[in-house]
Amino acid sequence: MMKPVYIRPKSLKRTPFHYCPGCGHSVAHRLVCEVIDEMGLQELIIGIPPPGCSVFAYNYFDVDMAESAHGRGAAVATGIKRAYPESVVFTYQGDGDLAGIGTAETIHAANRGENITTIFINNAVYGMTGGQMAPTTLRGMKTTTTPYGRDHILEGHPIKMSEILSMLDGVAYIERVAVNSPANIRKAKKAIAKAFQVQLDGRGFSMVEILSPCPTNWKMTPIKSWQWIDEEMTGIFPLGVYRDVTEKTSAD
Amino acid sequence: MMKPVYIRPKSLKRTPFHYCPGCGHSVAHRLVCEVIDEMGLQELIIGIPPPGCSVFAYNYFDVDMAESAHGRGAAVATGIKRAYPESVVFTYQGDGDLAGIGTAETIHAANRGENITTIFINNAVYGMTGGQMAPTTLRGMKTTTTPYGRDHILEGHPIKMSEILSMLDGVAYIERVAVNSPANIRKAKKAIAKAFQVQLDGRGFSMVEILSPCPTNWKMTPIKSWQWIDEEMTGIFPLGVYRDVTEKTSAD
Amino acid sequence: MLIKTLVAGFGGQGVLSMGLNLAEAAMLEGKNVTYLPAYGAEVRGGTANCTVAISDDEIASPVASSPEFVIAMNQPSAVKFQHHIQSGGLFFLNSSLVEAEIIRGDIEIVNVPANKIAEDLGNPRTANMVMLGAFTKKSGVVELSNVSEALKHILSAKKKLLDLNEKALLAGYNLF
Amino acid sequence: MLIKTLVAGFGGQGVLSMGLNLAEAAMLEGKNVTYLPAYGAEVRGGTANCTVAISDDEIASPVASSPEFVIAMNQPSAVKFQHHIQSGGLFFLNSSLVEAEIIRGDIEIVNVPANKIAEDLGNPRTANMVMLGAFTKKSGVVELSNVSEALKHILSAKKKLLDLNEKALLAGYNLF
Amino acid sequence: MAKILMDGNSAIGEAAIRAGCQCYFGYPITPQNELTEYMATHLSRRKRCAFVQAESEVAAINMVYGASVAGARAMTSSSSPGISLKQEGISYLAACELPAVIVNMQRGGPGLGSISAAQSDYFQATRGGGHGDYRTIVLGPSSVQELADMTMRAFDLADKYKIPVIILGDGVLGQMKEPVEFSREAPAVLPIREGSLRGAKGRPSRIIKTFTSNPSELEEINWSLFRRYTLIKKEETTCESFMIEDARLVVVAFGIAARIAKGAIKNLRSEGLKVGLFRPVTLWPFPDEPLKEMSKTIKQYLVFEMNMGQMVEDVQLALAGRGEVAFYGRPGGVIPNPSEVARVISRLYYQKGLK
Amino acid sequence: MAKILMDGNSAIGEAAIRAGCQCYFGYPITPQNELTEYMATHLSRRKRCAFVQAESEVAAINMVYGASVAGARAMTSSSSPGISLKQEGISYLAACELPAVIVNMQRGGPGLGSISAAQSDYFQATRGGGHGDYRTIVLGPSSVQELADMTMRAFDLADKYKIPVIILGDGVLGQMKEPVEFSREAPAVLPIREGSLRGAKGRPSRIIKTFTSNPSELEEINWSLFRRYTLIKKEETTCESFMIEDARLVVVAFGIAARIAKGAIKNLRSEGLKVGLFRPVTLWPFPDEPLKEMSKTIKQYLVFEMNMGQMVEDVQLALAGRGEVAFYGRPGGVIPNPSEVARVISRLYYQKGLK
Amino acid sequence: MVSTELCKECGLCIHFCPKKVITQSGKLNAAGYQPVEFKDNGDCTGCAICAIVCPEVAIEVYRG
Amino acid sequence: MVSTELCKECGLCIHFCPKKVITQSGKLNAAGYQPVEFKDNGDCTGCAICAIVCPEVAIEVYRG
Ligand SMILES: Cc1ncc(C[n+]2csc(CCOP(=O)(O)OP(=O)(O)O)c2C)c(N)n1
Ligand SMILES: Cc1ncc(C[n+]2csc(CCOP(=O)(O)OP(=O)(O)O)c2C)c(N)n1
Ligand code: SF4
Ligand code: SF4
Ligand code: SF4
Ligand code: SF4
Ligand code: SF4
Ligand code: SF4
Ligand SMILES: [Mg+2]
Ligand SMILES: [Mg+2]
Repeated sequence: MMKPVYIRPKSLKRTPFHYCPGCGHSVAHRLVCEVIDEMGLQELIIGIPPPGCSVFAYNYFDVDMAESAHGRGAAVATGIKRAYPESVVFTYQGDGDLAGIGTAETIHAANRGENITTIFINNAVYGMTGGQMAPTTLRGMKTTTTPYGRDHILEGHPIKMSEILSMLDGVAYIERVAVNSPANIRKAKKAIAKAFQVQLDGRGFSMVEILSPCPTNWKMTPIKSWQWIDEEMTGIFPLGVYRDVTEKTSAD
Repeated sequence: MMKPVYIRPKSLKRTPFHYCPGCGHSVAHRLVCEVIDEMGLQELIIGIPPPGCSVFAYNYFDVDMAESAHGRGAAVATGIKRAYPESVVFTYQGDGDLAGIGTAETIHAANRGENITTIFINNAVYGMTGGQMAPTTLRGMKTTTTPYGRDHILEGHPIKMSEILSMLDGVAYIERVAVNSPANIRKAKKAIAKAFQVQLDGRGFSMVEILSPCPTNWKMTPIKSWQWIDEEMTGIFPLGVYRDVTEKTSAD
Repeated sequence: MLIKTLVAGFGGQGVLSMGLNLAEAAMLEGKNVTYLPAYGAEVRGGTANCTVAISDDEIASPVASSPEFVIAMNQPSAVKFQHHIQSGGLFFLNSSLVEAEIIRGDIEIVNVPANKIAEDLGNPRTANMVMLGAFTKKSGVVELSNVSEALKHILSAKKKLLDLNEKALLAGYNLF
Repeated sequence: MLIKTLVAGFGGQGVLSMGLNLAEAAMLEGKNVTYLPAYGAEVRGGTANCTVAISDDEIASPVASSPEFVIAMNQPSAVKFQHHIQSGGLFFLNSSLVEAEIIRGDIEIVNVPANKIAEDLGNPRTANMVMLGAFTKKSGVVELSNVSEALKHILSAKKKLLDLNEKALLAGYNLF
Repeated sequence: MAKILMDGNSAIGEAAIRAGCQCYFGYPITPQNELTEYMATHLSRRKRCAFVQAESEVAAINMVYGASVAGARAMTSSSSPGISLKQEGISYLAACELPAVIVNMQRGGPGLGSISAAQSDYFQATRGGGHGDYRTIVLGPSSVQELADMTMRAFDLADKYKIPVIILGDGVLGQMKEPVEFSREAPAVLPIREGSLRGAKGRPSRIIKTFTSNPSELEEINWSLFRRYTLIKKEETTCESFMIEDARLVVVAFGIAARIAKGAIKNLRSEGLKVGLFRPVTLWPFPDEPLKEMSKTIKQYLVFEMNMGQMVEDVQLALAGRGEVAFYGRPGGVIPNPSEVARVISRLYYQKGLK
Repeated sequence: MAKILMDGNSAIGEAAIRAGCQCYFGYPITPQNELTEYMATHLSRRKRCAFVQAESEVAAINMVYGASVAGARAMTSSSSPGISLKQEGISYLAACELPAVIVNMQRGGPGLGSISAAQSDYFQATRGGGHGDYRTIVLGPSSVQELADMTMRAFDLADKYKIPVIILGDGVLGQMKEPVEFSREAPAVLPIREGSLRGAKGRPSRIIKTFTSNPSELEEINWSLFRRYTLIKKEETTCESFMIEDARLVVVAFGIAARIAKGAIKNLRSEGLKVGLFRPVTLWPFPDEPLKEMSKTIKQYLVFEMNMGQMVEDVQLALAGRGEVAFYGRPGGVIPNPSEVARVISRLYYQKGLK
Repeated sequence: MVSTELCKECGLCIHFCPKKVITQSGKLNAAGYQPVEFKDNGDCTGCAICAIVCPEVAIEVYRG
Repeated sequence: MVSTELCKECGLCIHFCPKKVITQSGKLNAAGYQPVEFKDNGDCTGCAICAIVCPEVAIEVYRG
């Protein structure tokens, strides 16, 4: 008899993804679904997808989901969790969404220690709208709104949300991972599981920042884009645990 | 002949303040005016007062001033400075304004390294609207919206803007001072002068956070409120220089 | 019958609770009543005031542009509001603090040395109750019994203060 | 005269630049023209398409619900758009990639083995120009000279590519 | 139950709690702070309830959205500038068919304006200040008692039609105290709406969304909203008339202005002028049928608003030329007194030769 | 100058630069990204000019406010949901009498909706989606050429009347390319508005503000705004008529819908139907006088909008019962073709016995 | 030295004056506050601490 | 093992497979991509690395 080594997670609908070939959103979706299955959360969880490439996430996750206004995921999740504390609530947000327009909502939800989990997809661009600069865009990187390369004097610096949010007392757990290699993907999954566990334990705000390839807007092949994360992104956005109130040490 | 040791600054109009007795806004106004006079900025500077107790700041500062929408001072200042880089631009903002509704605007202006100066009045409450909880309200503190004392589990933790903003690469200078004693008032003035100098030198975003008494909403006498800053506030909001790119060391 | 009363003074003088007390008393009498504090809430300091309208009929507007009665607890209020009173109206002055000359001849002035009496009673903070007592007697707009009933309700959380305030109320009432 | 042409295919096949080239050519002829890309911009992958309307008169709508001409560069487009063509219209198929059976009898089908020809010319990426050449000849909607003039303008920044594309254009044009 | 002397803002808070409001999300702004503070005191520690002072009005309305997604009765409140910031969120609520109660205690002027009472947000409330085709039910209270009653009605309407309901009050109503009586006790068990998201236990997973890449699909959603709006118009339109039977001139006013106008009209009646009052209680749906009916006999109208002329358009639309419409407006936060309004009415009355 | 084939969004950008626009502040949203990107490419490194991709639409409109405070010609753009977020800022601009140009490339539906073209923000634009009594000038372009021309006009009007001007376009206009010609060259020296804040050198210091604790003062400000609005109405109302001389039925439509209607009307004319088109070009001020005039001879109107019925109210207000108004609407982002519209027109034409 | 109209009776100058030469005047000003007074007993050093702490800028210090 | 309809030709499985047992199939699927193929030459260890990296969840791995 054939023993399954890897099969499609149950909470991932059988719909083909609309994402571009090699896109990190697809991997992130699958990982979240695997964790949902393994932790038995499918009937408990409510997800908040954002405007962004992942706007149709509800077509893939077979769990209760509600669209949110751009950047307001953390506020919407706050509303759900306060109204129904027994639920498990996660937001799924892009970097434009979370670190741009949603800066205030994210910071204050974290500061209040809202007992929610945020899956934060950092792909250094606004994917859905066609590759504009994101708050996380690297210096010198060309995007459709930084055609001359992001000049930090005029256009600012890449913003490091995991580092900033880790300063807030309401935050229980923050880790930055990447979905660009088998090893990193495994670590990412562990981080997601940990983040949900932190929520189940009522410890406060948890977030997993996922460095995620966007081959289309980076104008790279999928393989090159996966490599580029190691070559360029992790230098600015180092991987690791930024805050973990469940551990004595906060080292990786 | 009588030699003046202390006289009213020229850029401070002769209108009596509408602030409550012992209010820190009054002191902060005067200090900014003294610096404007001493640095010769009166004909160069544009100020942005907020909705808040200091909404009428334009009645006191004898310089060009424009009202801003609540929380948007940094965005308005960005607009002015980008349109007219020769000007010296400062925002004057309360803690509800800057650390609450204006979180995103403040963080992103700082991150872009906008060459503006922010005078940030932290009085741990929403003064103008009658003493509601501010993002900076201390744990356990009673306000009209935390009648049982701020409970960090439900209502979050006091947020430390100087610490957070100091993590951003666009920031040139941030210091936290207090206006609650002759010595601290002198230091506060120095910090304000330094912040404007940083702007004149084109170094980027500068901010002075001023711990400022609000006797009315703290329900204390003026003297008690000035003492309370040393007794309670500075423990949570330690005074000192948080970032200074003009110095090799960043110690106070 | 529609009677509007404006109460004005410094922030700390208890003018709002005076107005509230009056309004509650009228409510106890089954009257229609509105109570409107002036909410210069976004600006501090200076004077506070409130308007109480009492009527057998529905009350159109809680705002008083020309009140029948005005109580001025301090000098600036006396100066400011003397022009608002309806012709023939009563002007209650806290004569302990008000020195202004009143220039209108078509209104009746009632001097009440509220602070002085309150101090004599041993608690200067009850000047407002002294004034309310005097107002109750002179205006006749509500019954004294209802005013004290209302006072009991308002001070239900601070029973200790009740006696002091009742005493001041009576002292004011018995002035005339 | 109002002629609408819809060009459809995979994202990378250059269908948008084909449409743009056609539109510019029409503009050079002094015609009224609109070019409208389908902007499913918030969703990636799948097909791209655009509509070009050319007219002597003002153009009411840049959208084509029943275009006179349709160019299908790939199989999904051929399947999807065959039902949109106006009765009597021309259906240009990239026969190198399209295998679908066309079930409508009231339209004329023009098979252009665009990829094949482009590969034969040594550059598979110019299949779109082969198709545009064939379209220019068969549709008669614009002059070949204007199409190449427009091509020059479009490729003004990438002169190196011009020759290749011109060659492909001609190859398509000379197919019929 | 005995009457209590209560300010309008607090009365809304108490009424909301009694209507089963489970979640309140607010942000301070004058003249509605008493409501936020009432909820901080009375809702924040209530069992299974939640009070959050949000970081902004934008956050507050999106928290309401979240709570409504989870099926709770939820509320927010603000005043004019803060309501402007909620427009995107209100549009999302309407689009996703999520009930919510939104209180706007209007203040004067555009911009930061004044903190006095005004009626300048009528257009914004009744025409959808947010983007897209949508409507919200808009209630126009004119006393503290009505604030209490309408708050309860607002929660019921919101749930019944899955629609956001706006209570369009003003600074005076919020600040003034009047005797008030509450018609219900707080429910023992908080109502949770059917069809909400509570985790997909024992049922297929649910999606709440509006986005689509297919305009026809969205068109169908819009039409279905529209059909619901038509139903609401038919079922829920409310208005009040006063002394219109023999009136030769009718004043049309809502909210606090209607109350002032009523006082003016009483005085004028005692002088023999045949004037009446028509007061829309639901501002959307606007009661145009009764006005149409009235226009058969009454030809002269005066619209009085504390703004520069907004509801007057709805009156004109309802009358469609079948009556003459004059306008008297006071913008910016000025609250005219009944005798000023009476002067305007009587001037018009004589000008038009109605005597 | 030769014509260039250009998409509407880019054409606005180029026209703005030629109108002396010094500052652009934007935030990405479909279907207007090409404008933001055009400015990133062509304005960001231009001498004395500034381009900032703001962190949000709220920030962008407040940056515009700042630049306008400093006297620069400033612009922002967005699409429906983003425009909702700008409502508070627009209200402040209007209140402080600050010129600004705001582009709304409308998309479908409330909420997140669709990214297709729609006209659902007409109410929001013409009635002031923000709080308080204020108006903005609203222009309704229907071709890429008009987008370019109106952008220049918008900057001129904004400065002339110290008022925010909204260009109410839609997704199709923004995305489509058409030949376009620019009537001006970019100015050598950028215009700086008189009376702006540039530091109080050699003059008393200036204040720009709206807040006041005195409602009468605010009322006076509101009245003075109102007088300016009346002047704008008188001076700047623009409209276009097509074949209305002998028409028995007139279609009223704006923007892209007007263009589609015109095509339909041409076809119907060739079939002998006497139909014409009336197209408001300024949506506020709405051209009601020409409609009133027209109603003397033409009694049947059909309003066609890509929404559920918004401008139709302005038509009804203008006609005030002097004509019959039918409505045809397509909400949510559906763009009907001229023949569908023609069918609706001809059905009405025959129903009403106009043949 | 002290502007009685500006003073709001906060008492900070009294509190901080190292020489304790400032006191309550006991009189009322137009705003209803009791402004402070300067006891000119020669102890004043002109250190201006009073002016530095005075929120109302009610104090100007001159040395003669 | 590989769902040809889901595969988007990204090549990541080919790149990461330690045994290099996955190749391009050269055929087109309905979406216009050329899905990969599994060369069943016995080298596959069932390590599932291909499945872990496949963004499309186009690969399921069974060991038998
Ligand atoms: C209020 C508002 N502004 C703008 C948009 C347009 N918009 C949709 S998604 C998006 C950003 C997408 O970037 P990101 O959050 O990084 O997600 P990604 O697509 O990269 O995954 C924007 C600007 C919107 N829908 N709503
Ligand atoms: C959009 C908006 N929301 C709310 C308000 C009301 N408001 C005015 S000032 C203020 C906060 C004041 O607190 P803070 O910024 O700390 O200043 P302070 O008065 O304490 O100096 C608020 C909430 C407003 N004017 N605009
Ligand atoms: S644009 Fe980028 S983020 Fe969006 S689906 Fe494509 S690869 Fe993924
Ligand atoms: S309320 Fe507080 S901050 Fe405001 S003026 Fe009074 S003391 Fe100062
Ligand atoms: S100058 Fe110094 S010593 Fe003199 S009164 Fe002031 S604080 Fe006292
Ligand atoms: S510090 Fe200034 S305001 Fe305070 S008591 Fe002294 S003089 Fe008066
Ligand atoms: S299971 Fe491992 S060895 Fe087998 S094909 Fe996949 S990656 Fe290669
Ligand atoms: S990783 Fe998946 S999608 Fe990519 S080529 Fe392999 S099977 Fe296809
Ligand atoms: Mg992104
Ligand atoms: Mg404060």
